[in-house]
Amino acid sequence: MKTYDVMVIGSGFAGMAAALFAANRGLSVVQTGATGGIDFSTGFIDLLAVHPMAELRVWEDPFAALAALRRDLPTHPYCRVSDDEISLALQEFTNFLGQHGLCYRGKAGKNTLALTSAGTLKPTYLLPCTLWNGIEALETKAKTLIVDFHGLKGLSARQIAEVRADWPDLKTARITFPGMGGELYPEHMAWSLADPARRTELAKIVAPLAIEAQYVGFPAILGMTDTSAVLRHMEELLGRPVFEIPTLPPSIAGPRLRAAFDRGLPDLGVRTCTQKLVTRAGFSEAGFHFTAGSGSTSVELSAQSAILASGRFFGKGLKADRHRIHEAVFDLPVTQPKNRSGWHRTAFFDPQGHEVNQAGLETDVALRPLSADGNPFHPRLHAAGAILAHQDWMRMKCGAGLAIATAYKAVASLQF
Amino acid sequence: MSTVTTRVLIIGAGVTGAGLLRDLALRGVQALLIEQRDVNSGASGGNHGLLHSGARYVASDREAAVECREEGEILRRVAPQCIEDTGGLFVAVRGDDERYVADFPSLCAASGIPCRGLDPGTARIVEPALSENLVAAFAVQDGAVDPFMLSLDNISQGLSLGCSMRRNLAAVSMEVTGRRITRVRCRDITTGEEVLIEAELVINASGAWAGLIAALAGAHINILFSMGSLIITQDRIATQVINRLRPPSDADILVPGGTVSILGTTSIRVPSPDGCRPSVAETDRIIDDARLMLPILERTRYIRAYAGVRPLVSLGPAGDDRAVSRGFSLIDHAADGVENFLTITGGKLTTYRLMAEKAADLACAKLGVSAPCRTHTETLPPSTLGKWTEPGRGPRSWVESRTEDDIVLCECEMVSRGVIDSIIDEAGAMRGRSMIKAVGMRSRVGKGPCQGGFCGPRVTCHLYDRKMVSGMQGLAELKTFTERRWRGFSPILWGVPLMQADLQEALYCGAMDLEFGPPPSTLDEESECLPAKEQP
Amino acid sequence: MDFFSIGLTLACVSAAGGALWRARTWFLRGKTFAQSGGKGPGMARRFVGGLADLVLLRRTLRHGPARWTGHMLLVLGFLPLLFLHAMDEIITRPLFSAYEPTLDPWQFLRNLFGLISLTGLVILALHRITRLKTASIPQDWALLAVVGGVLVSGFFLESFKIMSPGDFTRMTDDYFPEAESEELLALKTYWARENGVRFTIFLPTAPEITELGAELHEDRCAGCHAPTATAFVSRSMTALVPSSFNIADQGGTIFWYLHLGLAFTALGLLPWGKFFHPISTGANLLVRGGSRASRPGTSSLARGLGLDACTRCGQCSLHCSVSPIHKVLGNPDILPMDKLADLRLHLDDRLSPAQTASLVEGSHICTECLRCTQVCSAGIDLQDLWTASKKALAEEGRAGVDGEMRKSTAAEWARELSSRKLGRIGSTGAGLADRAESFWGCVQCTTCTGVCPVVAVSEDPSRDLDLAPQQIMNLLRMGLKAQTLGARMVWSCTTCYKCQENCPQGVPVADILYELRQMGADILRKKEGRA
Amino acid sequence: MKYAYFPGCKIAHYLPAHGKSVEAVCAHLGLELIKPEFSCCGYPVRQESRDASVYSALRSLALSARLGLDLMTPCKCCFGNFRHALHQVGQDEKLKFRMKNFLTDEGLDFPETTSVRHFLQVLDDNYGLVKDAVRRPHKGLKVACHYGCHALRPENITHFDDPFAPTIFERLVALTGAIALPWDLRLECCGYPLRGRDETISGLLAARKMAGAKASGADVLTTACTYCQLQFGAESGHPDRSIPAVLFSQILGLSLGLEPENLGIEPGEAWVRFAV
Repeated sequence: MKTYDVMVIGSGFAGMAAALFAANRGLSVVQTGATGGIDFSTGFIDLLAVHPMAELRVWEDPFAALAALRRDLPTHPYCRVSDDEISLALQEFTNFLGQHGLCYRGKAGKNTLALTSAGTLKPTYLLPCTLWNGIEALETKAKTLIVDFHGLKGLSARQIAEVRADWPDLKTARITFPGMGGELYPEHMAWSLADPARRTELAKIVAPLAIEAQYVGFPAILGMTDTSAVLRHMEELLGRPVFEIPTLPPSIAGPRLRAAFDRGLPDLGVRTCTQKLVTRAGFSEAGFHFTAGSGSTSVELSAQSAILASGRFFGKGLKADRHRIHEAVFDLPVTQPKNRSGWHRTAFFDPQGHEVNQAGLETDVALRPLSADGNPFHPRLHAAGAILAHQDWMRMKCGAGLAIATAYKAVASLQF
Repeated sequence: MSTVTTRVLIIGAGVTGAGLLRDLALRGVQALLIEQRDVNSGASGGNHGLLHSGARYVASDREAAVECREEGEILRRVAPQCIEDTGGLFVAVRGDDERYVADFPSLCAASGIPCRGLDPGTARIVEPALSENLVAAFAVQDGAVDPFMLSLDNISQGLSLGCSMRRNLAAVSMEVTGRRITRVRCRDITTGEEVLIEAELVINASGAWAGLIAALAGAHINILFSMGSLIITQDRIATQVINRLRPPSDADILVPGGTVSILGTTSIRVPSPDGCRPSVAETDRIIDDARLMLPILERTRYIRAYAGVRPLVSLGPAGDDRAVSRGFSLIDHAADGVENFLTITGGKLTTYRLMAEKAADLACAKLGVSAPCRTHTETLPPSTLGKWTEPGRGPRSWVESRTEDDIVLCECEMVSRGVIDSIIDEAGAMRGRSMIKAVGMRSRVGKGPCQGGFCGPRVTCHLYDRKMVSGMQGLAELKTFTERRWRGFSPILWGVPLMQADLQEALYCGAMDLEFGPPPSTLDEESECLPAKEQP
Repeated sequence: MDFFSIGLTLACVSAAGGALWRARTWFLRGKTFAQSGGKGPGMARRFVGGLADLVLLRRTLRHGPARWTGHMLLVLGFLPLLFLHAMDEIITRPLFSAYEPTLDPWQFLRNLFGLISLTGLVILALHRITRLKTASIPQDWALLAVVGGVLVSGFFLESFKIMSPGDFTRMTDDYFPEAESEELLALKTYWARENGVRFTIFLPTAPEITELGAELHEDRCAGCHAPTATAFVSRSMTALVPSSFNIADQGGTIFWYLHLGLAFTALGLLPWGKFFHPISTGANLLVRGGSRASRPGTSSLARGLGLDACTRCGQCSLHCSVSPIHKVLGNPDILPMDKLADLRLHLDDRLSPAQTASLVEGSHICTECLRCTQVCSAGIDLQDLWTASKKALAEEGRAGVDGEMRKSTAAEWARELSSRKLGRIGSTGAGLADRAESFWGCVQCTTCTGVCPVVAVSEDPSRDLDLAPQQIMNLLRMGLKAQTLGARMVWSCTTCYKCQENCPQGVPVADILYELRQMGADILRKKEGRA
Repeated sequence: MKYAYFPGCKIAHYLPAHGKSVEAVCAHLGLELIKPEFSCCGYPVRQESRDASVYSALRSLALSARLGLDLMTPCKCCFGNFRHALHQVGQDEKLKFRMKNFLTDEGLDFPETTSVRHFLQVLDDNYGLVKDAVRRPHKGLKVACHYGCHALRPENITHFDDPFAPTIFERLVALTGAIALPWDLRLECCGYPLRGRDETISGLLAARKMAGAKASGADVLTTACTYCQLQFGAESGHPDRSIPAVLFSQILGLSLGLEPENLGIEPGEAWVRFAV
């Protein structure tokens, strides 16, 4: 049986990044993971925007924020990666996405405030180019029309306009999506816009409403995998810059990323075993032996080293029963509050965030998970992404960035 | 500042106040019902929704047992729409008190409560979820009642007979001159407007808050607060009510509520009726205990927990001798020097009608009204107000008779936009601090597995589209709603619910940054103890 | 009018009339089907092929020697008997002036052909008993019985005639009236010894008397009577009757009636069921022109003929691709042989609603694999009949489970079914849809609907599909199965499994939709009185 | 190599070319195909009865088990249903018991050992063999691979290839010298299962896929499943077939140097000109 150089467990941002980085370095890679990872992403690549959480302090310069964070929180996973590594990681990652039709953009060394489906502004570092015109429109408070659709739940242009009282020239219109009725789902709308004729129909409806506007914003439905082409076409048809507003996950941001990796990773020689969760993990000095999936269809995989990027609870990297939190694959020790009473705070929106979100794996400098005795669990087992302890990606706005950076570091620290 | 005049003022729109409004209305007495928050936001909304057969009390409180039996029969007759006549089982497992088991049938007989013995095997065929360690089982006539529908139907008949009601109107002070309450000063908690109410007679039906209200008139009631927590399972684990066959204790009862089951309860002394919430520790205690009777409870998925506060009127100097029954307390405050002031509190959901009847009798005696009570004979007309609170009703009517392009906004419980619109239109101005919360209280929105995670933002969008909210208000109300759900959600977060919460925070904070921006309304925080009504 | 002419007349009338009626159905039944244009192979090739199939029974040969030999022997033996023996007055005598049934070669040949056909018949009977017992119905046995009866009774008739002293006396009275008593005695002696007539009186054995007998025989009888020994079967059968019995005369009479009676019955029954197959099947073989494939161009007459050509040989059902399904569901109409029979009845409007329902199920379970058409020894284009009838049934509004479910809206089904108990509440259920665990994982993300290609292409999902996948899952979670069963989403699911594969929480969405369809089928089966 | 060959029901009458080309290719590669008289795979009746479907599948599996051979089918639906049947009996002891009784009735043993392979898997198993056998590689034939749902999903039952990023089909196409283009809808459903049930949606699904394949710049859409081919091919009678659908066995056959007529390729099939 073939022994791979590295086994990547997980298919979220961290897992995909780890597989990509390892493959780019000429390593033979096998990857397992379930849907529910990358598929639920918002598409934003946050780096770091909030610190300290309790003060809800928002930083414009993520690297300044990183410096402060490294000073205040010595256990935070970001303390394991340098700014250079972060930059290189993000570059390599977004280059790959670019090659597969997903262009990303941001302000060098600065966070950008992006419009969310709720109308709130979210600080992030890199964002899909299809959103970029929206940033300009927002920053210049330009005359802008935001369109939404009958039957598309969870995105109200009117809400955005109400919440963005600071943007008086923001106008809204609710229209019927051509060729579809009743309840609409972003993915289906996006697929249907693969057909240029459908785009023309859409533009015909929007054009008369957009006469005043300098920019036109749509919910994120402009194409599935050929987004930039669809966007360009809509701009031609409407004669003005067009942008997308992300809808609530599961939005099409996830499937877009998934498609890019499903296409790109096999091309790089990565063997993927999607929907096969690791059911047994054995290891020796020599390396690892995994059983992925169960029953007659399970597969045996061996690898010299492994990167654990299996995410948190929704990603199935961590499991919680009524009493404890467990790590799903190796049952590694998980840093966590004494008992369940300590997991969550009494207020959902408590600015300090919930303790349970800081639970996770302790690692050494090479991101190797530690066993109870404080030594690395295995010399060639590394961890990356949300499963790491002492971080709250949701509140600190560091999800994708942390995942990609730690994946980069984990791959860089692989030794053979 | 406006002034309202009414013959009788009822404070507290729990099920007792609602029943009282109807009782008086049927006797031709005009009354006004005020409620500081919303219907059933007290213990009336924070209980099992169990229509007692009485069997639970056969050993501890025979009088209460008989009351339950009689009232149960009456309610089945006059308010069938609010009752699911599930029947019930009393079951004992290995290790339970065998003497109690042995005495049970004769005790039931003594209180005239029908009770049929089953062999454990049969019981487990009827209810497969029951434990293999079953040693005894008896069938009784328990049922499930929808307290929210019950209150709303009572109120709506009261209104139809010329009485009136105001929500979000809190009594803040009372002017007492010459042994009479002349005026009650109230504040609208939504608008802050002051309202003066002049009434011939004031009836305090504010349940756990009765002591605080009585104090406004200088009267004193010695009330102890006992908090009880309950948990809701995602599935209807049993078709019937399942009671633990032992002296009344914690985690004894599992009541089916449409498509879910409700497990409880506990009893903890708390200093005040406000600010209480179910805790992780209590939730675990309930499960650890009840799983002996129903092992599935260890594995099954839970939706949320909630708590209610029972008012226990202690045998203090104040008017115990006048108490009609140990089940509940009817107090004439003449003894405290206030002639036109009554308090009715304590009791059980099952006996709410009797409490209303007794209070109304006394009130009528004081008012010199001779009309007799009719609530035990007159059937309670079903109203549209309460119908969307019944689990499974939304989806059924949506599938069977939906209008074109009426889309579903709450996926878990399949509450459609049309239903939400009808609720918004009825709720009108009396929205409280959060329109979406008012909607949640009158429908299944936010009651399903997602606990508002997905339906919250969707309904909020709709409220903006309908111009019910503007500016940041919608977001603030969404956050208020979320915090309200969180109270019940946070104690059951392990396994899948934890994933659900993980996903919700990723949406709210990871994607929408809702931890920024307007804070949730805190007024709810300090004053509301109970989650929106949960039972069928 | 005597027995013979009455019997014959009746038989002929019934045969002729019935044959016409049968032929009529060929025209009527075929008409029900839509025509499908198309050209088959050329006329000439088809005729040759058809003839070859007919004469050499090529198709039957494909199923092994037994049935073929049986048929061949029966036909080779029976046809000569029919023409030369049964119809001797019309055919044999005019052709051969010297014809006498008691002269050779006729007497010998009659026995020979009789024996040949009897052998064939026995082979066929054995084959049916061993291979086709289960598939056989009374008329299969009836045909064997009647034909066998005719043959056997014929032999008995002859052997009794041989033994009959009565016949001997009648003959001598007619052709040797002037005989002296000792001459008669001599002749009797000779016939008793040489030709096996059984006299009750004592017969002398003196050589001079036998010589006289021989002379008299040569002189008086030999002209019309070959030695009965050449009737080798019948003569040897006389051994079956113990010499002590003197029942030859009565026996003769009985078997005369039996033999003719059976022959007339056979003739009369000719148009009835399988008795007709020598004709209908023959005709069909000719029309099919030797083709083993299914021809689109089949005309309605050819279809009518095909419907009528089944010999119930059972080969189609033995080889049917969906026989395992028949084994499980037990509906006889799943197998071709019975389906064809019921299809005929359906076309003649003689099926009860329940039977029709079974036929519809059978018709829809057929996978049109062509196998029955290839193995059919009657050369029936079953493939064409199946597809055509499936189409016709659909046009009558009998489009199978799917069609039935689509007749009512989701709402109507919900109302009809909500009264029933469609599975248990709680965590212990028969199927995935009943098991609460199936839905514990669901976090309401609606991914299943997001990836559904059916929802994606439908113009207005809530209108065209009633429910989206995640809505079905939610209804089932709440135990509202009745509300889901009629939803077109359930019936228009293309079973691509994207929902199940994409579900982050492992909810078996597609398997559950499958289960709902199976449940719908089950409900209909019960409703339509099928078990 | 020796396989029990399960053509499935539709080939004989509706798609003889598939059987012809698959058999020709296997013969050429020296893969011996044994042909017992199989019954239906049970896929069609799966809509109506679980037991009937599972039993149909098991009976055929039992037949190939008796021959001691793996079962090979060129149809994705047959493949999928065989895998499902095995999964079902693996999950449900009661079902397995019922099935065993049926089998015993017919004098068959429960197929404990037999494994099911799809034609593409068999080719992939013999990758080297095929590679060396290619004589006339295609020059510049651009194909869009259609994977076919029932083999691909659910992976934990069918165990065919990665359900989101499969590579087997492209790998094999590359062997023939043709170019497999990436396209968005390659894993989507052909819509055949809705034939005669919901023609509208069935047609829309097919049209959407063919349009997608066309847009990807492919010369042909290639299938490796009887049903899919029936849905996309000339046999479908589909009005707007924007791109020719070709059986992979034919594409491969040509590259092996087999004559078109031996692969059931009708004279004058337009796509062949791309192939040479």
